[in-house]
Amino acid sequence: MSILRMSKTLLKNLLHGPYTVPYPVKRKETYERTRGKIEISIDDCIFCGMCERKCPTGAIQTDKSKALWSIERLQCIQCGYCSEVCPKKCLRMENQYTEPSYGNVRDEYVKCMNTQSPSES
Amino acid sequence: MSVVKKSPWILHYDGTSCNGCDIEVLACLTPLYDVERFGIINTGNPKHADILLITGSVNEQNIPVVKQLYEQMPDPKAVVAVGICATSGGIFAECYNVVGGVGKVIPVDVYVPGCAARPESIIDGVVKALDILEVKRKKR
Amino acid sequence: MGAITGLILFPLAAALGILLVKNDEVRNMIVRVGAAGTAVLTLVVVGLYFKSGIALSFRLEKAIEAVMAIAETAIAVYVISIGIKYKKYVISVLSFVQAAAMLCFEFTVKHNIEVKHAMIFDKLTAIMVLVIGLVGSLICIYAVGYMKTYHIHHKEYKERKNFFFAVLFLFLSAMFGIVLSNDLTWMYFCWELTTLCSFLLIGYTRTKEARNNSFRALLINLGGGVAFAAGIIFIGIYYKTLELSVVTSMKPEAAMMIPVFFLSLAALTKSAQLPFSSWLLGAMVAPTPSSALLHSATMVKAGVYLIIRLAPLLGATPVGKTVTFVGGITFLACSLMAISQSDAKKILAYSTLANLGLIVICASIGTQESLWAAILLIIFHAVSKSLLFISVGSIEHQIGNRDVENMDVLLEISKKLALYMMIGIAGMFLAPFGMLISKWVAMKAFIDSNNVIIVIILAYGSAATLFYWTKWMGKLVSRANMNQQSESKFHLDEEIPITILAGMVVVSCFTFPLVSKYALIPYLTEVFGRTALIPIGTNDIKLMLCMLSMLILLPISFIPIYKNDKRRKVPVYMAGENTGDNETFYGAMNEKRKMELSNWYMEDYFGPKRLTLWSDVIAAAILVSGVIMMIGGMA
Amino acid sequence: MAEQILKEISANDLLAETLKIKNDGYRLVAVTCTNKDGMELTYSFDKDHELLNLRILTDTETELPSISIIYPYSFLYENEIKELFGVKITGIMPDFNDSLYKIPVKTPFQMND
Amino acid sequence: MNILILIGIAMLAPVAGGLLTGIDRIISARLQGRQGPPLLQPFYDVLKLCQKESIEVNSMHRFFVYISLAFVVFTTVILLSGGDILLAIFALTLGSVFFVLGGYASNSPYNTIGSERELLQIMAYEPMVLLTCVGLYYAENSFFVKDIVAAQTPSIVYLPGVFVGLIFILTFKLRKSPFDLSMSHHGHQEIVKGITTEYSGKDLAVIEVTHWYEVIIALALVYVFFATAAPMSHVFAVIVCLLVYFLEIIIDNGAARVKWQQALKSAWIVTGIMGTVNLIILSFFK
Amino acid sequence: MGNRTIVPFGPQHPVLPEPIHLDLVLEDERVIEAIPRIGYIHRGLEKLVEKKDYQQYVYVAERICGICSFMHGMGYCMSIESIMEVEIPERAKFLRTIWAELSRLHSHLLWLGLLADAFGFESLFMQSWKLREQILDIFEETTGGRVIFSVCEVGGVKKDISSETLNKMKEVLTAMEKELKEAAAVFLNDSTVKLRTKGVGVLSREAAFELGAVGPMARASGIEMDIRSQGYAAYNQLDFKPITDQGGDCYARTKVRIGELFQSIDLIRQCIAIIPDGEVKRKVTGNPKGEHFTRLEQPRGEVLYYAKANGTKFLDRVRVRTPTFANVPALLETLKNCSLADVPILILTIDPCISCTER
Repeated sequence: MSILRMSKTLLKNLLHGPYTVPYPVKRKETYERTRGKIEISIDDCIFCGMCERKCPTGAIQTDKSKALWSIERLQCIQCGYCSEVCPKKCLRMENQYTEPSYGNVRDEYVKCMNTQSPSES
Repeated sequence: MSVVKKSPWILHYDGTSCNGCDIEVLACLTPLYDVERFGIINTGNPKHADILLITGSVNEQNIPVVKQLYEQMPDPKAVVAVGICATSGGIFAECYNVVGGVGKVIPVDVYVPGCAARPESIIDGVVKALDILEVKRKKR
Repeated sequence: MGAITGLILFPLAAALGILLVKNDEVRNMIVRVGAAGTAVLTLVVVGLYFKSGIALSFRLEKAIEAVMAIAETAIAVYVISIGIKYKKYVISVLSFVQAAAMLCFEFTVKHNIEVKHAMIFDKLTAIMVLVIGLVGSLICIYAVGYMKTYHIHHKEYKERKNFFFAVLFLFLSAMFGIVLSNDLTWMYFCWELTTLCSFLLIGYTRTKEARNNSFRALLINLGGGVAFAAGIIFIGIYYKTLELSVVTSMKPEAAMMIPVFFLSLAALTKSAQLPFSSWLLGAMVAPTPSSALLHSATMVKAGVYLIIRLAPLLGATPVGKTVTFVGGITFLACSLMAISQSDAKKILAYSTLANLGLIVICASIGTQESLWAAILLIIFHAVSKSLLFISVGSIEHQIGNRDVENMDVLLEISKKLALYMMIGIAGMFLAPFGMLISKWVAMKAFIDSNNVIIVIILAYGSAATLFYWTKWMGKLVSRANMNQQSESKFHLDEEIPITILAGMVVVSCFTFPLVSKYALIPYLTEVFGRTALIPIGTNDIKLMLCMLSMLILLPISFIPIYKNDKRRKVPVYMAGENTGDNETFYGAMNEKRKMELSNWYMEDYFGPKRLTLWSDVIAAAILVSGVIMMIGGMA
Repeated sequence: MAEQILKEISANDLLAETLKIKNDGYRLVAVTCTNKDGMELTYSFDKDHELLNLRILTDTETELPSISIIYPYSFLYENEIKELFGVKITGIMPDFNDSLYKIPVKTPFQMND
Repeated sequence: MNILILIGIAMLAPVAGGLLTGIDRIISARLQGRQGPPLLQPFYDVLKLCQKESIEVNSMHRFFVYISLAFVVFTTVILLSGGDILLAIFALTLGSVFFVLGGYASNSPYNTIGSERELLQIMAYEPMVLLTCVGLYYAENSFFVKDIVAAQTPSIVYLPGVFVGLIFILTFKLRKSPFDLSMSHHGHQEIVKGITTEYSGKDLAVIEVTHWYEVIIALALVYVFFATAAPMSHVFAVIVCLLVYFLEIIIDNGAARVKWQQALKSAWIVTGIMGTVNLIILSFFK
Repeated sequence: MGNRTIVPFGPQHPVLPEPIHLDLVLEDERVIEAIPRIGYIHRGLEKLVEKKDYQQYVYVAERICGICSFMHGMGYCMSIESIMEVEIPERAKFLRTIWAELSRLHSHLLWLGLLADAFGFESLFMQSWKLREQILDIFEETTGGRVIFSVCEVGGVKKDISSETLNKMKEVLTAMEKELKEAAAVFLNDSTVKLRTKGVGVLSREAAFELGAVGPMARASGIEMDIRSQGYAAYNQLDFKPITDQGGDCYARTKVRIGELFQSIDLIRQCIAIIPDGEVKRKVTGNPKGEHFTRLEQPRGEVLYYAKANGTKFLDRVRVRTPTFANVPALLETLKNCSLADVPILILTIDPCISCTER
């Protein structure tokens, strides 16, 4: 008979104090490789459409005529394939993930002369 | 005083998820993330739940189940679609047996992106759903 | 005096009348009138003699005894002949032995013994008479309605209604005889008469099972009769008396133990205590009114009645201890076995056995407190159990069988019947109701008399009791979500007695302090010669009554809420596979599958297969060790 | 890696071959169906990590016996193939009658789009 | 004045019970290495439930939990006001029976199985509860709590075995693992939420509050073992109660849920050995 | 019979992380009959191969299941590599092995947690998952994802692990081993746990073979069957012997899986000790043509990949036979005559991955 085998571990935990990360207050550190969301340096983009073709879910749209690169955030599976195939290496995997939302999120990036402006619709 | 926001109870249903989001939902309960800090309890029973977390998209056989679970939850209630499959069908959107996002079957309040959705994301999503609960409560 | 004689003779006359009348309607009328008359007579008798009691001696004693001797011989001849006819020779032998012994005794020794009071009517008798008269007459009226439907449902049995009712009334008469008699030979005669009635009623349907069971009942009860006869003869020879009141006032010396042991043995067989209990379970094949009357409310109480009478001689004596433990093992084993039953009448039978066991314990411990509990148990048990039995009888007619599992439809069929059934069940074990009050006092009595083992048996047995009653009740309430209602009528002859009995269950709980004050305390004071105290504090009684009122008021207070209820009704939880009607779900083969819910029976743990043998062996061992202790006490 | 052993047999020999293999102490690993240029069923067996494949070329018209009498646990594979590919496999125990997955389209792997 | 005290008991008991439940949840979380909810979380839960819609499967099954609550409150009041302990236990049993009937009344699969298990649990722990009362009566010659706590020597001196048995079955009463068969506070059970599956909103809140009362009742039973006429003993009794509660939390977190067979067997065997031996020894000295 | 209870169990049920349905026929609590129904997760992703090219399909393969995600990606890549006759770099083989064994660690820890949860031992569940988080941290650090890695590709792996990280990994594992021993002692020695696992769901060696059980399920019944002993990836260079047990009950399965936890840690150590330097991927050009059966050992058991290619970038057919699929008949066998309380334990004991099974 060995009952309460767990108690040693339990008391150890009790003395150690919680292992919990107080999340909204303090974030757990991310790693360099952490895949969060795809960001684009729109200025470098040449709108070749490689990312659009390779994206397994079809989350990315490019429009060469309008100089528009857009991504459906709710379709992106963070596989990073687009950033791998990007010939200009202008797509980059950020550490921070996309925030939850109340509806569809489509981030559009338009290559302007000097500025980039993400707008949400 | 409204306490709806202080004790959200969760019902988790796995649509056609690949388990990735499922285990992340479960990971939220574990010591590292411990959502019980916010009073969140994973009840597993629609009649006790305030928030329905759905992971994975919905397929033919799941439609009545999801509808029924939603139906059996007492008001005010909110639906959180966790993971890309649940929000849009994701990589499986083109499969013959996948209807698409959960939104096609029941009204979804919060979309949590990610493949798989990170526990932090899920917590954020639930917190967002709390505001919706509060609004719905006032409407009643 | 006339009234008391009337009490015995009136049912007898009714029985004769019924036997002779062939017309159904007329006979039913006679039954009703006879039952009502019996009830009225009972009340009259109790009203007349309750206060002071009365002891009777008959001038025509010799003549009465001659009639009895003839009747006794006739019975013996009948029993011996059927024993031979059906090749149950043991029965013939037993019957012959006891008849011969008694006749011998009567013609030799008895002449020298003078019986002063052949009958005594005291407060205990009053209670017993009330129970027999009121419950008995209600059951007789119920039987009118029941038997009508019974023969519609069971065409395969030959209709012998006049015989059935006649035996019922004969039985009532005999039962009155038992509780009124002070002369042991008279009591013995009535005792044998009840055995015969029981035998005849169990065999009513004349099926093979019924015949076998009736013979088993006869065999065991005849065995008890032999013991009774032996006890009487012993007392007659050694103590030169035949009066029960004289016997019980003697000292419990070692030699006295022998007749007491024989009488107790007779009582144990009649009350179906453990090694002898199989007959009562078999008796459930009889039509329900006879189960209600004979096998729960009255006849089996004759045994415990005798033990209560003998209580001053039991107590801490070896025989007393033996009887106590036999009762204890019966209570425990039968409570446990009842869990594994799903046939309603079987549950009731086991529960009856268990409760008789409890009464036997209380009576044989023989303190004032325990006797108080024993007598109250008799009252409450008779009322509640007969209510349950006749309700089950009606339910059987409504739903076609008497499996508890099927009683969930009762709410749809008849809300009233379900309610009465619940009152009956509540009466059997729930807190403010009668049985529990008595159990409480019994427990206190056991502790005060330092019977730890019995206390522990009581604790386990009550827990088991709680289990099987509650799950039955659960079945009764489980279809509350069904709104459709098909009110099927049940016979007025059935409904009236059920309603009255249900009322009696509730009323008896409110009035038990009165019963205690005016009947029990004086009786116990008289028996023990010192003032008895009511074992429950008045404060507690108030709280109890408070609980009872809570129970009664609560449903009423909910009615207004029901009216303007705007709650959303949703289907029950079926893991997401509900088809919407609360009855079915989408099964594995993609079809609608009916959900079924059943109670637990835990056959492997509490089944009679597992427990009967062991408990019988233990009970027999207790009896044997009792004999050894007794002999040891003499030596 | 182990060699790929592939043995082509006719539908009629299936039960006999399977029985032989079973008696040799093999276990069924998988039943695979491919639908390009005609139906192609492959039964894979294993013994001591040795993979043995039996191949049957068939079509949706031909009835094929179920091997669930030899390998009872083949019923899942066969039900699946029957439902998704429309191969007529007869005598599966138990037969789910094309409702193992309850899909909205009939035999999705057989559609030519 | 008297009435005021009774009302006070009825009001304060759930507050204390709720706080204890809150402490329980925090300690449980800490034992598991988690931070745990705020102390007042049980109150938030109940208040939230009151603000929620109460859906139901039929109009009857809710009725039983209210009766159940009424009797549990009744029990608490009797116990804490020094009344008859046996009567209190009977009232408590009545409350439990109604709770079980509520489960049956829904006619829902998991509720019914939960009821069945709850009933089994009652059957498992009832003998020990009764023997506890009997033991106290043996020791102090009274069923009245006020007499028992006014004794010169604490009852624990006479009843160590009974006390151990009581601690064992309190695990049932507090709905703690390994004996939380019928309804568990932990999320994942094979019978969903057991007997409470079909309750929602206010009805569920009532069940929660009932449980708070039951916690107090359970600890009150522990309390009477230690309290005596000496004032300091009451402080000591409170400390013991808290320790027992802590022990129960440890047991809860340190054991798997057992099956009904083992629950019934172990409870009856422990009752049989601890209670019986203790009582028999006591009866020799009487 | 008579007193039967028929209730639905699942698809939505708190003890089931994934939807599966059982019609349970009970007597008291004893299960007389359990009829399963699946199809709640069936997506039809094998057909997706017609729409995604063979390199994109790696991402689909990884999402067959989120628990053995890496193994699915690896198995798929291995079968394509075999068809294309690509020999991947040595270091990539070792990295794949390390990740595979880490996956096994995480999967078994997850399973242990769920098992604890199924028998109502919440703190043990928390403890197991707490340990598992450390593995997830390693995943995130080395691949960037906590559950879905996206590191495998046809021709090798996408990311290398630096030697500092490997050393850190070793330290983490050593520290974890100690804590793991403590938790394992509870699983294997605690009497309440034993009450729930010992003698529950016994599957004899013969029955396990007859029902085609694979993986730990078969190994716990005494069948020494482990595809790793065939030496795919880097396993041929490691010291490896399958862990078996003769018990055949839930306890034996727990024991086997706990044994494999320590074995995995050991295998990773071995890998780290002898991992060669060099490239981690080989450039793959052209399209595959041919067919291949590939088998490897997932945490749940043997998995079989079949790929058939026709020389275009879209494959003809990809077929995955997952271990759970093979273990379902064994599950149904063990469910007979168990107790209702055992149902979740028995379902978990095959370590089900319905999402793999139905694809």
